[in-house]
Amino acid sequence: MAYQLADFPFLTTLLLCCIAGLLAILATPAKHTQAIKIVSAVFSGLTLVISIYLFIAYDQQAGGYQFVERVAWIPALGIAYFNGVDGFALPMLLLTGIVFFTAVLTCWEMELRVKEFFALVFLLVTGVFGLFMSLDLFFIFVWFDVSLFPMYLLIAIWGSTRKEYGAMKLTLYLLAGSALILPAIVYLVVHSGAMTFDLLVLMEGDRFTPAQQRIAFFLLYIGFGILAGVFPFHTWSPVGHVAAPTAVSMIHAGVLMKIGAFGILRVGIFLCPEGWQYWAPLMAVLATCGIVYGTFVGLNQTDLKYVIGYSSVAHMGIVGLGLSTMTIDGLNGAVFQMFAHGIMTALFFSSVGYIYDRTHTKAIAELGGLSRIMPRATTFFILAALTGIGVPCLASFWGELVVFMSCVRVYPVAGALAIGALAVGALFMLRVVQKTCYGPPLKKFAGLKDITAALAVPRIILASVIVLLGLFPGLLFDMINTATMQLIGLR
Amino acid sequence: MSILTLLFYAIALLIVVATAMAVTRRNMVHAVLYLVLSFFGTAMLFYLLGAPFLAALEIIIYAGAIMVLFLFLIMMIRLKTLPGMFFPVGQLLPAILISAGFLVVSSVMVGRNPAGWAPMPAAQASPLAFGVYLFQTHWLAVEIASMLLLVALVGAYVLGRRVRGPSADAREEAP
Amino acid sequence: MQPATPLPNSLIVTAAALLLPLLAFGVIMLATRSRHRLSAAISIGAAGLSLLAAVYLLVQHWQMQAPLIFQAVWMVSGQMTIPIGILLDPISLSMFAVVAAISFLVQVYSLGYMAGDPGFGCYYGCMSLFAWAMLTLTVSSSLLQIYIFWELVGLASYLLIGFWFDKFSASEAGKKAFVMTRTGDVAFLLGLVLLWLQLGTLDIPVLTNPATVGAQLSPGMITLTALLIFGGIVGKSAQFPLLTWLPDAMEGPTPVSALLHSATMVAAGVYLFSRLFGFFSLSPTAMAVCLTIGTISMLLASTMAMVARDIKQVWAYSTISQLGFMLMGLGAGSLFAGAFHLITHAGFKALLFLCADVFIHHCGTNDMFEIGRQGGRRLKSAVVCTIIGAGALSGLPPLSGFFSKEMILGHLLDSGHPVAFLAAAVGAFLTTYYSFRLIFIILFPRDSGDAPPPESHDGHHHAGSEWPMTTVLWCLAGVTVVLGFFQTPLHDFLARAGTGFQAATPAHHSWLPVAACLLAAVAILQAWFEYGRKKARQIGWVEQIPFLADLFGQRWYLDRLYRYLLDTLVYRGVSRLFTANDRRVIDGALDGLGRSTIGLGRVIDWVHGGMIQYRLMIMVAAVIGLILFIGWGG
Amino acid sequence: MIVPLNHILLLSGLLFSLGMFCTLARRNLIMMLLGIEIMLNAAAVAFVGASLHWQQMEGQAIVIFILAVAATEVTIGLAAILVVYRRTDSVDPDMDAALWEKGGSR
Repeated sequence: MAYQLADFPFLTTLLLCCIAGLLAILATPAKHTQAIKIVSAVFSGLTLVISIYLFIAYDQQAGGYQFVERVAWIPALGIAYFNGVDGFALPMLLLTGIVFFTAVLTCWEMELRVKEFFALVFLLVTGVFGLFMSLDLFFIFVWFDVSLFPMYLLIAIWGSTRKEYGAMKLTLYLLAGSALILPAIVYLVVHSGAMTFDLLVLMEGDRFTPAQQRIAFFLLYIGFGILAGVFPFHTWSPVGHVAAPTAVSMIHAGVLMKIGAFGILRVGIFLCPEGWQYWAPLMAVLATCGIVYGTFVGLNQTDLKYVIGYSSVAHMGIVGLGLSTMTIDGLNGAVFQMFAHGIMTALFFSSVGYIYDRTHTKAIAELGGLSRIMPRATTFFILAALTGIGVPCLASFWGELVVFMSCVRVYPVAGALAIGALAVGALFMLRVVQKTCYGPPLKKFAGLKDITAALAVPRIILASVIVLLGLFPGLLFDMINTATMQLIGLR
Repeated sequence: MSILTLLFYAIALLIVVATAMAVTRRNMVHAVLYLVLSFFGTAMLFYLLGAPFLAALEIIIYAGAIMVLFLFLIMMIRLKTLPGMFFPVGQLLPAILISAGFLVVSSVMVGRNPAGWAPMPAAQASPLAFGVYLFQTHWLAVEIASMLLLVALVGAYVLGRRVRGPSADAREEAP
Repeated sequence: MQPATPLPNSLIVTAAALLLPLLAFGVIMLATRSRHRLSAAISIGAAGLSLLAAVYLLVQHWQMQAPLIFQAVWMVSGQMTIPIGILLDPISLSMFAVVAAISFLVQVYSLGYMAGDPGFGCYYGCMSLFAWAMLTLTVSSSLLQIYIFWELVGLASYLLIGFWFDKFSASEAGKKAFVMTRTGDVAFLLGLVLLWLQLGTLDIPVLTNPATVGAQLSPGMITLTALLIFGGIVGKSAQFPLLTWLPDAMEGPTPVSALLHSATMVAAGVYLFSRLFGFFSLSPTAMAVCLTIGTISMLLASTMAMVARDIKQVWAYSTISQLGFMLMGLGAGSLFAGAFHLITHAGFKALLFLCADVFIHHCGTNDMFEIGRQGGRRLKSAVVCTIIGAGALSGLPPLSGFFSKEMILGHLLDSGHPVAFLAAAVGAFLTTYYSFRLIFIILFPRDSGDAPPPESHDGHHHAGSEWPMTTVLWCLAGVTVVLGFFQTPLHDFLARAGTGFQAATPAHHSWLPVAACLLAAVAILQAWFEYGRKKARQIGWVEQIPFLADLFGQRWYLDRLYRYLLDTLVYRGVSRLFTANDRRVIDGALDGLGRSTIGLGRVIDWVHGGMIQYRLMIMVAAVIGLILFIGWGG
Repeated sequence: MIVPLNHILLLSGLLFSLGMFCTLARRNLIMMLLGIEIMLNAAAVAFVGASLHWQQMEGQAIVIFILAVAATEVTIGLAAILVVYRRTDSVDPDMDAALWEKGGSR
């Protein structure tokens, strides 16, 4: 596939922004917490600005890979520092930028080990950005692991409920995933007939026999799928989300879970289309299970964050369903849903985080009447819940709609079940909203303050993105469409 | 069957019986004494097999020095309660099995060597010849062995020294 | 689509009429939420301008020959193009005008009703959202667009029903309304997607064109999709079996109920049916189902209304039954009868609810007996308006309901569904009976005498001024009185709806109006006999049969059944099963994996550590193995 | 003519097994050490027999070193047992870590 090298290495600049932020945080003395927060905000803001610029500057008419940078690293093994973005990667970069910036702003009031916290978050995000922009299998794997391992510390040190358990569970799961991905990548490279990790070279021609593709795709699907919360490998997700601190939950549910789906797309579907075709029914079944299952299990949860964790399982199920349809619309919807879910769940976790900070409880039974006490904070919460239900004019509606439309065509039963889960999904979200926000205001929460303007900023950003995309889904769909058309057209 | 052969079997029987008795005694002093008997038998065996110098060393070092060291220790520590003789069956059984297994395996392996079944002629290595041979061929090894013994001496001293620490004192005072 | 000549002007007006409420919603929610008067002014201004636009459009296009369509591509994804647009034809125009008028009037009315409420600004914001969603729904050009705004209507009603969310019952009712209508919407969405897959488009003119649809779809598929879409209508219009949310929705502010019941939420369902009438009429099965569901709902709701004591509940049940009536009309094959009844019903039902609100406002209670005792009859304008509204509801000439009801009855008679006709007659009888039962209870209170004077005003919202409320009442009453006489012009207008409209006017049964009037008179007499006359004990005949009273009072136990099903099947059944599966099986398996790893580690640790002799044993065993290996192997 | 080498080796094997049994099965550190001595002795017997068999003095020289190693091992071993005994009041090899900790400073 032809590409043109970029005049200016924007992508590397984006990565360098993260690394520079990390170094700047490390250079700042730990006691100046305010300075550390400002530095973090500035650098994360820079990444946001760059990712927005990239999104706008991408030439949608031309399509393909743009802003490409390539430096050979280990020529003998065919490993190169090879970055480039297309219509799949750009929304993800933008999502990461938004969630990263807002997550940093969300923990403006944090006090415990601020320096280490932000340093680890920057490290994590570096890996995420790297993965989304990399076109080299080796680097994809490296970035994948870079983004995983800070997670353990972030949860185990700054977390809450059963944090050690959650952190350990999450880490083990994800490492198990990475243990499947590496053999798959090596397998592909070894059988490619060309000693290279270059994704674009590997994509050319029919390098792999269908049998090889099936093996590799299965490994990649399970390996990345664990991170994407594919049923039945999802149980780390609620536990991990509950244990994680707010900002980490936001990044984790908002971005890290997308890495999983993106990995399936970028490595699995790009390299093994035949394997994709072979396993697509399985993907559809697991995704449908995830949707139905996440929704029903979420109904019975008593912890606010568990509820969101299970809703994430259901929503990522929709993404998986979209990927399994093997149609342009399905892929479009899946990627859109990835973006929408990232923003929505970030808003969700930041609102819940605020509620938890103030009330010191996440137990649904102990909450109530918050709408009277903190109307602004709960407005964000309710907005996120409505997005989760799939109310039109809010972002995730479009993703769900397009996925369902393509799914009913390919897998009518799965589509019908997934649509049916919508009704239960409404019950499940509204139940939580009712129990926490509505009802008479409780005396024990009477003195609590509503969200301040400074803390509202990240939530407002997230909420406006949700509404903007809800009203003008074309902004994102046009971008994704360029990549899907090329991918499906190629086959 | 010569007299030497008969002597060999008699000595072998003595060694085996004495060792077996030593291994199975509850009282450690008895065990040591049976072992001394076994070592005397071994010394005789060495003489029979043409190593008179080694026979002497066996008595001096094994039966004399080492066994006496054991006796010293046994008397020194004055156990209040003698530990159980053997382990429970759970451990005794594997131990017996492994020992018996070793016996069987080694016997079979030994038996597989046809050259070993021919009776050997008697011979004698005189202490002089042995000494010359040892110091000509293995002088370095002998020096190293002496260094080893020196290290053992120092090590034993260091280990056996009473630790002069607060906790050790406390333990001594309040038994 | 080729834009027709007069389009640009109409388009701008329509777009403005649609966007103004959205703008109002945005401005109120973002900026002026805490400034009550300003918010109300913005919202009412937007609604008023929309109304003006609607009137302008109606006048402009009164003589329209072909529907006007404007469509723009909103989103493209692969082979899928999602358009958004405006479809102006007689059906949408008339509904547009009705919605704009009712929402304007209700908003004006709310000025008095909601005055002093802390959420005043927010209330007007939600009202604007509601108006926007419903207005856009009426002029939507594609089914998908209808679905989108259909959901938004549901959202707005969720917010408004649960407006006083301090009360548990209010938030519960909001949730119930949303979830139950959502259940129907699942079917709707499924039908819509199927339809899209078959046709490749969801434009309403295509869907309602029998030639194209019949050519591209098999009859079975038409029936299937029609039934699925009808599922959405059942949910939205609170028809059997999804009817129990509507009575609960009374927990919201009463003007919201007025809006919800007359022109927006529940009307959306029937509107959708009339919108897709051409499509539905292709499937006789769907029409028969529609007729059956309408009949069942009508009868069920009427019986429930006969024993209700809550004045709002009575009107809520009557809404269900009237919607069932409309569906019967539509199912019998007459678009005009259904649509006409929808329009007249919008007027008089809003009137009835607002009157009920005046009573509640003054007496501080929802119980009609209590209202009577507290001297509800002294509220002259409310009483007169209620009588007008109830008269229309009962189909008394010359009020609007008389004409529309008589149309439907006529069609039922013509269409050869004698059972349905009889049921409709019974329903009409019951309707008249319970309406006048309510009126007589309020007019002739028993064991009162020393009721506190109505001036005491101990209702909880008394800060507002009275004039907006009474003005609105009289406006609506006026509409109710005169609307019936516009039957013929309206019919001519709607007849121009083009495709899918069956212009067949029913054969005039001259005896039918007389019979209907007689039936109503009998019902009134019975109500009078039981509740009105001096010696009446005010216990209806139904209440004297405990079984029936219980059955009707408990809403035929539908609510209980749903609650039971929800609790046992969803919460205790599937959800708990899945949760247990998650904890025990999946997590258990993985934790077991973890534990067995640790156990294996222990075993290896035991081999490597612990007592010296174990290590020795292992070592010796290994040596023996080594000997064997070398001895035999080598 | 005395005996075949194999008879000596069998004797040695028997002795070794007895020593091994003593080491593995006795619940007493001292006796374990004793068992090791028996095994070393068994090895010495085998070497002497082999020396006779091949008419080489190499085997006898090895026995000298075995003696040296045995002496060393016994010295250090007994000293160590003494330390263990002082810490734990026991010569039972079946000690858990807690018993060791009781002794305090290490």
